[in-house]
Amino acid sequence: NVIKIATQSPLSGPQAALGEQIKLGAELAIEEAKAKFKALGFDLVLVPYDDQANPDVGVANANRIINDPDILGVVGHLNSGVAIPSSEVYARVNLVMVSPANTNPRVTDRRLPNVNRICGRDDVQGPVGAEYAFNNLKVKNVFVIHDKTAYGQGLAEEFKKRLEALGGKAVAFVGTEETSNFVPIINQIRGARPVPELIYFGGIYSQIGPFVKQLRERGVKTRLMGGDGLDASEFVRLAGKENAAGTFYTTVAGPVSAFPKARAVAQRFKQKFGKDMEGFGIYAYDAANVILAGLEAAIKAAGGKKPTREQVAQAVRQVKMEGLTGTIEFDDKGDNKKAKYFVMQVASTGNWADNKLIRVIEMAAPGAK
Amino acid sequence: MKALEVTHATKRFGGLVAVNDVSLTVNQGEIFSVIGPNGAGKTTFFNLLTGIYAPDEGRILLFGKDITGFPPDRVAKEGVGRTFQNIRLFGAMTVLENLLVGMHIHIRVPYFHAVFRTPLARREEKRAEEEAKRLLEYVGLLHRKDELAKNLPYGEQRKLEIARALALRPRLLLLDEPAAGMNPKETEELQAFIQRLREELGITIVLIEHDMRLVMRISDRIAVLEYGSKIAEGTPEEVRTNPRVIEAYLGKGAAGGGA
Amino acid sequence: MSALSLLLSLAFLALAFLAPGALANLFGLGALAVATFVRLSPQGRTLNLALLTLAFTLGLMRSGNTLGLIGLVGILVALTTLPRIPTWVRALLGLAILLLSVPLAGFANTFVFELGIQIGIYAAMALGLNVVVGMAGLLDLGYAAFFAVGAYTWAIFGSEQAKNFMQGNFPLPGEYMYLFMGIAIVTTALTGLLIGLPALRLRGDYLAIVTLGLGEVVRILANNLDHPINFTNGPQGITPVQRPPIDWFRELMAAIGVRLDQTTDYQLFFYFLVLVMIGLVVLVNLNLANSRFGRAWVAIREDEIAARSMGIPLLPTKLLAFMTGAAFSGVMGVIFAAQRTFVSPESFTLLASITILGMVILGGMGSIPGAILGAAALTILNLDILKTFSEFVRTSLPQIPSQVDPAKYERLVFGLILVLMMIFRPEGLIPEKRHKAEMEEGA
Amino acid sequence: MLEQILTLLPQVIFDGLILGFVYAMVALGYTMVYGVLELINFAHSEIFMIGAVVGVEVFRYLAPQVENGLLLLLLALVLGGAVAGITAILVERFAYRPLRKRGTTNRLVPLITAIGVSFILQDLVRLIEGLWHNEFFLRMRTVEDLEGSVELFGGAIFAQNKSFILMGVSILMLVGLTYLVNRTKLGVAIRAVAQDLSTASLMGIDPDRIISRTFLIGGSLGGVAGVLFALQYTTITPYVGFLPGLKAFTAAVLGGIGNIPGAMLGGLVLGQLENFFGTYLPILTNGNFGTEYKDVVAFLILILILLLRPQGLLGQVVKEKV
Amino acid sequence: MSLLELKNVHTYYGHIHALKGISLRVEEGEIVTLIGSNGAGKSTTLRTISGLVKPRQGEVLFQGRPIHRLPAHQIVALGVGHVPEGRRIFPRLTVEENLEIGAYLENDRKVVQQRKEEVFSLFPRLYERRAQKGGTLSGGEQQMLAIGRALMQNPKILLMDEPSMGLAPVLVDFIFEIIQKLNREGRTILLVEQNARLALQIAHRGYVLATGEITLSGSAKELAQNPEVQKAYLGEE
Ligand SMILES: Nc1ncnc2c1ncn2[C@@H]1O[C@H](COP(=O)(O)OP(=O)(O)OP(=O)(O)O)[C@@H](O)[C@H]1O
Ligand SMILES: Nc1ncnc2c1ncn2[C@@H]1O[C@H](COP(=O)(O)OP(=O)(O)OP(=O)(O)O)[C@@H](O)[C@H]1O
Ligand SMILES: CC(C)C[C@H](N)C(=O)O
Ligand SMILES: [Mg+2]
Ligand SMILES: [Mg+2]
Repeated sequence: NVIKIATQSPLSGPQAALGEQIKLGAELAIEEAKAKFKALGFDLVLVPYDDQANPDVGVANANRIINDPDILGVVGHLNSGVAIPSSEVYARVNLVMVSPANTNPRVTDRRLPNVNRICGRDDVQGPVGAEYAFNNLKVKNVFVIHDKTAYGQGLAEEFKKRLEALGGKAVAFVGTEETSNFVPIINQIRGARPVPELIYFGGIYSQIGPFVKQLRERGVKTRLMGGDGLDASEFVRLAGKENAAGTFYTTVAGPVSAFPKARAVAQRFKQKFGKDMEGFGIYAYDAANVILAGLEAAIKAAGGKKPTREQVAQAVRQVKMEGLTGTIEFDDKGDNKKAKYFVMQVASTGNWADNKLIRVIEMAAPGAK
Repeated sequence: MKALEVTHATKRFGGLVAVNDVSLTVNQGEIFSVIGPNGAGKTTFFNLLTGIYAPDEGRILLFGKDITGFPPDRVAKEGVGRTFQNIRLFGAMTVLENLLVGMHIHIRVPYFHAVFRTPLARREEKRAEEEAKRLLEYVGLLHRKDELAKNLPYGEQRKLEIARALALRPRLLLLDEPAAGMNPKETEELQAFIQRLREELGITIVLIEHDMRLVMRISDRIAVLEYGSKIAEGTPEEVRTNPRVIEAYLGKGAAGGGA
Repeated sequence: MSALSLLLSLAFLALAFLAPGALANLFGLGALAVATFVRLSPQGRTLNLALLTLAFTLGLMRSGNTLGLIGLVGILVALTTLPRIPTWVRALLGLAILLLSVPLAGFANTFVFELGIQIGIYAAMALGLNVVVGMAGLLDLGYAAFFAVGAYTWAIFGSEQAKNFMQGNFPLPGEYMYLFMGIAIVTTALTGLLIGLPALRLRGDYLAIVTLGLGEVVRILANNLDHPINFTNGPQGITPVQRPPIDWFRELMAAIGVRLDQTTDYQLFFYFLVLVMIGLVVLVNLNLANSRFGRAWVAIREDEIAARSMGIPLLPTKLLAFMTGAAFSGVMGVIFAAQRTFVSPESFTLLASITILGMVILGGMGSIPGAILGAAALTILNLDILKTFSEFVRTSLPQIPSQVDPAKYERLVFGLILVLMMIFRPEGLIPEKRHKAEMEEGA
Repeated sequence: MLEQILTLLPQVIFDGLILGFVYAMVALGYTMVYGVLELINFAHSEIFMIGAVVGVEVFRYLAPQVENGLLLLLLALVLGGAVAGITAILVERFAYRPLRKRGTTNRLVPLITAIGVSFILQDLVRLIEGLWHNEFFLRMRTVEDLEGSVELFGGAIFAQNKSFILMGVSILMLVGLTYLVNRTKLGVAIRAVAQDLSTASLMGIDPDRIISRTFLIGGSLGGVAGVLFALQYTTITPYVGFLPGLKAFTAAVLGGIGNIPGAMLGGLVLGQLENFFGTYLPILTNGNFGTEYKDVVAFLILILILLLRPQGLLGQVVKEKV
Repeated sequence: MSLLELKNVHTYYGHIHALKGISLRVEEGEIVTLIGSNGAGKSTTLRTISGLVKPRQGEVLFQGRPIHRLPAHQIVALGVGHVPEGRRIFPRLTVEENLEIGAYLENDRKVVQQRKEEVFSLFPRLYERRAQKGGTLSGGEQQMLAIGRALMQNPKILLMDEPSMGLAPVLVDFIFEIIQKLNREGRTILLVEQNARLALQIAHRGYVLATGEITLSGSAKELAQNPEVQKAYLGEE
């Protein structure tokens, strides 16, 4: 009698570094729960899927996933742009999804009963960044760039909205999918009037890293800020230590150091996989545990039999537990009732763990009843 | 009536004047030959008639209608069929299909009828096939109808090319060196065939050919081109004895005397 | 020989019953190979194929192993291509496979439906491209653009997307999908006209690069027309897209005793819909091939100058081929959007165009069963075999370092298959006579 | 608006030139192979990528040893060109030659093969780099000597030294190649094989050898271009070849395929178009249409040019003689 | 030892059995002609000799040495020149380049120059057109170029495939004169011709081919007088 939990995240390609964290975090949680479920009479199996950070692939995988009746839950995705359409597919069969990383409001605002997340939302993260920029960094004119994904564009819009509400100005708002030649955009920045004091980039490190490198090489010194997409040590490598240093970013998945309880788990993680556990690994670990908790409850409710997907989805929505990242409890939309937001600055040492934690904010998701 | 009236036709390629102010007329029902040295512009002249090139100057009238500058497909619709100096069959199609392509403009099936193969489409297709078979029988290729064109021996390919041109139901047939690559015996058969076309179908025929025996026997009249210009025109006898033609084309020894 | 073959088939039947699964199916594929390639009497072959059909179906029902689906496709191919099988056998077995075996297998493993539908969609498109490339010889590297236009035609109006730029009650109800299949024919044919008018004036490989470019233009437009006015929702794609209501279908099925649940109802419906579409597309393909238009296309491909001298106008004839192919693709795009409920520009990349082209070439240019087989092979390969293999490796061999995880190298495998196929069987799996002749031309 | 455009213009043109030279160099490889085999060698973009990867690796390993930045670059160019050239030869030998020997006349078969080869090369490089350094993104090491920059025309142009190197090398390559193809026996042989392979062999030419050399030359040009590309744009991946490759082929068509100065011109024109519209579209359209439409505009212009000059900018009209 | 000898050669195109055991020989200094109707296999015989197609069975000996396994370009290097059917001029090379490519194997520029001059003196027309692209020449001009190009190789034996096809009568006479002249200068020639009458007039010996087999052979005189040959290939006189 087998129960499978799937993960979906990019395991190959540019964002694999983060996607892998999700898979491994979930894997650790499931390994640790195997014995317990064996006792309940079920073999717990993890099936990782590679969505390549591509909505099309994500949806194709989702179609495969829903056709495997043993899969009762999904941990994923990394990218909101993939999570949104894929979750529509899961919703057709009430397959529960718990996201460790998707921050776009639409993920939960559609009120699908099967979709939940434990991380924060961009309609908080963006404003947090905007307020820090306007109030603390004292910048008025910002050149806003986004990567045209649901995540990047959404975040950049939220940032811009709050910035302008505060009295700042977005001197430009441009989207780009470019990955190697940023010269046209850099020229736009150089020619922008009024002269921007900050560049805000809603996107992922794989794109922002090379961008920053080319930007600095061409002598543009304007400060830079990004969102949780920057939260990966790869950023430093791609941008170069000197160029990355001082970059501000907000994130929803704090570093291990921010979660005392995570330390022990991070050690086991390192032992088992030979890699450091980063923020999204921790969140994925929690996300998997949320599903497992719901699953356990559903099995009990079904009298020890294998529960239906619908039962599991309902049970997950009811879960209340203490995870590594704090209390996890979903509101009526599937958002975590209280999520954490962090403002960070990249250290000049080149070591990601040295990044400066500027402030932490804990907040309820907007719009929940 | 005149089948073909060409007045002052000229075609240049860069600096080269391939056809230079050529005027000639072909009467209905005639077999008319165009001869001349290699590179004289004979094939180019055909290409002007069939719209493959537009003339730089001059006019072309077909049975009184001005077809100057028409593209090849419209010239074909006006009833001009042709063969090519280097055979251009649809090699990967069967003999029968080659003919059906030749009949393209005579198969009146609108697109939507073809898509759904309506009774009208079926009827037309059947009729066309019958006609194609009759034509094949006429040229003696019926037994080959399902073979791929490129698998035919050279001589039969030439015949098929003529048959395909006939499928167009042409009023004017242009043949570019039909006897090239044929041995004398095959050439004799070809001669008989061309004569039959004129007699039985009443088609006007214009012929380019280097085989003087064939040309002299078959033609009603002959025009001679050299360096793009017409240097002589007349009956076989007149042309054969024209010193300029002998000099430029026939050569002293041969002088068509072999015929 | 025939005794051996029969024995193999029977052994497979037993296996399918006793120990169904990947191994049994591999054995079955072997038996199928024997049954098709060995010299057999017509009766012997018929019997064999029938037995194998039974066995594959049984195996699929009992284990859901999708390799069995390949076996069924293989039998279909054998039925359409092998000589001397009575027509009624072909028809009967073919219908049994399509209408009984696949659905039965689908109820055991709903992924079979998913595969069947995707195969069907791609097969229909491959057949459309076959008109363009196979018949008319026009090298179109932007074919997915039409698929995109079809898919977006319905996705925009069958979702809330249309609200972004016009008044009205969106999404339109699902039954409008049928209407939009017709509309998509028009929109894609018009797109074909728009792309074709400039592109088809060019020759050979220029056409390839221009269609490729224009295909990319369509994708870039889909990717970026989210501002200033949001038509396409950009890279995020459109979801959810409405599906037609199928209460009538559920009732109909219930009436013949088939009970459907939420995982199978739409799958079965779309499966049948796609079957009907393929039937239509094949019919149209055949009709056109044997019409003056089909012959004109081949003639143009063979020799443009000669074709024109037969009174065939070049541009209109090519445009007709281009638009016909486009329309096929457009209709399937609508079905694709509805079946998947999600449309994004990523489905319409150059890779998609190339994959469809690969299906046509792999199957054998110009060959109708070839296009279908090519579509089946590549779709199963992409959606199933490579993925199953990945899953197998990820779950059973977790100690493999993640960099060499074979699952990450799907493209490598795909590339290898393409290259090896082209080197060892360039004429395709089921070559069409005419193209085979062309392949042998060179000395 | 006009003022905004004008102040940036020198910079935009300069940057367009750099991009254009990259396209031009890659386009040369396409055009040469196309010229000989009438094959769109899609795998050429991967040859380019391999050059870039080799460049990164040479810098990674030799930068500590080799003090002189220019020497280091020279080494990278030579090695990158060599490895790419050899890869090109191998691809020809094992993927295209078997097709030729079979006498396949269908144009699509080699095309599909080329695409397959592309996939194989991309993933092979990814595999190797994954095992070697566990990296997907490869970053070009920064070497001080090559990093300087100057401001020209009173600051109107910010130019990096490496950009001048890039331009210099590509001009050298164009001149060399033009000489090779038009003036040497190898050049005439290449053209002869291109026009009629079997008759060329009747002249005592070994077509296989000529084709190999063509691939070698085109491949090493691509490889050199790759090294320079990596130097200029610093971050590469196994998939980095795809887009520049596509554009370079477009450039080759634009210039008149098979024509060497044409490929160069096409590359330069395309580089200018892309950079110009990439920078100015938002300004020109008031922010409604952004940088992302640069390829659309470039393609539409390509089509326009082809409609007016079907043979490409410098291509010759080859009318079939009937 | 004959200069060229074919022993029981079988050649196929796919499934088509084009040559069914051809045996023939050409002695140094001879003009030998092959005649036969369309599709008899004349061109295939020449193509087999020069290595463009490979025989499946049998041997081709040149100066006693088997050459049927060599690739075409190596056979050329031994001194076999081939004027192919349909001329096969390189259309986008100039007349001069076409000639130069003929002397591809000759590395001495002076020798090449000298041969080029010889060809030009043989065909002054080519000199007039030396900068023109081969593809735009007329049929006859192309034929001259094809012969000239083969002469640039300075071959020991010249295989000529229907050199008179499509030529004006004056030119036919001219080409045949050239052939005889080349022969007088010591070149061996294997000539394929539809114009059997003329071919037999200038040849020393001849072979008659029918559907891939040699049906008759003998001195040119004998063949010309053979009633079967007359009936089948010479037409009524
Ligand atoms: N497309 C073209 N471009 C340039 N020159 C051309 C073209 N077509 C023909 N010519 C030139 O025009 C002249 C006439 O050629 P054409 O083919 O008409 O000769 P022809 O009389 O048919 O000769 P032949 O008897 O050898 O076939 C030749 O000098 C030829 O080189
Ligand atoms: N490339 C090819 N592919 C297939 N069959 C061929 C090919 N070339 C020639 N053949 C066939 O081989 C046979 C001999 O042809 P070949 O060209 O040698 O004849 P030929 O005597 O030169 O005739 P012709 O006088 O027409 O030139 C013919 O039946 C022909 O159809
Ligand atoms: C890793 C993050 C960049 C993911 C992002 N928060 C998203 O929702 O797409
Ligand atoms: Mg001519
Ligand atoms: Mg011959």
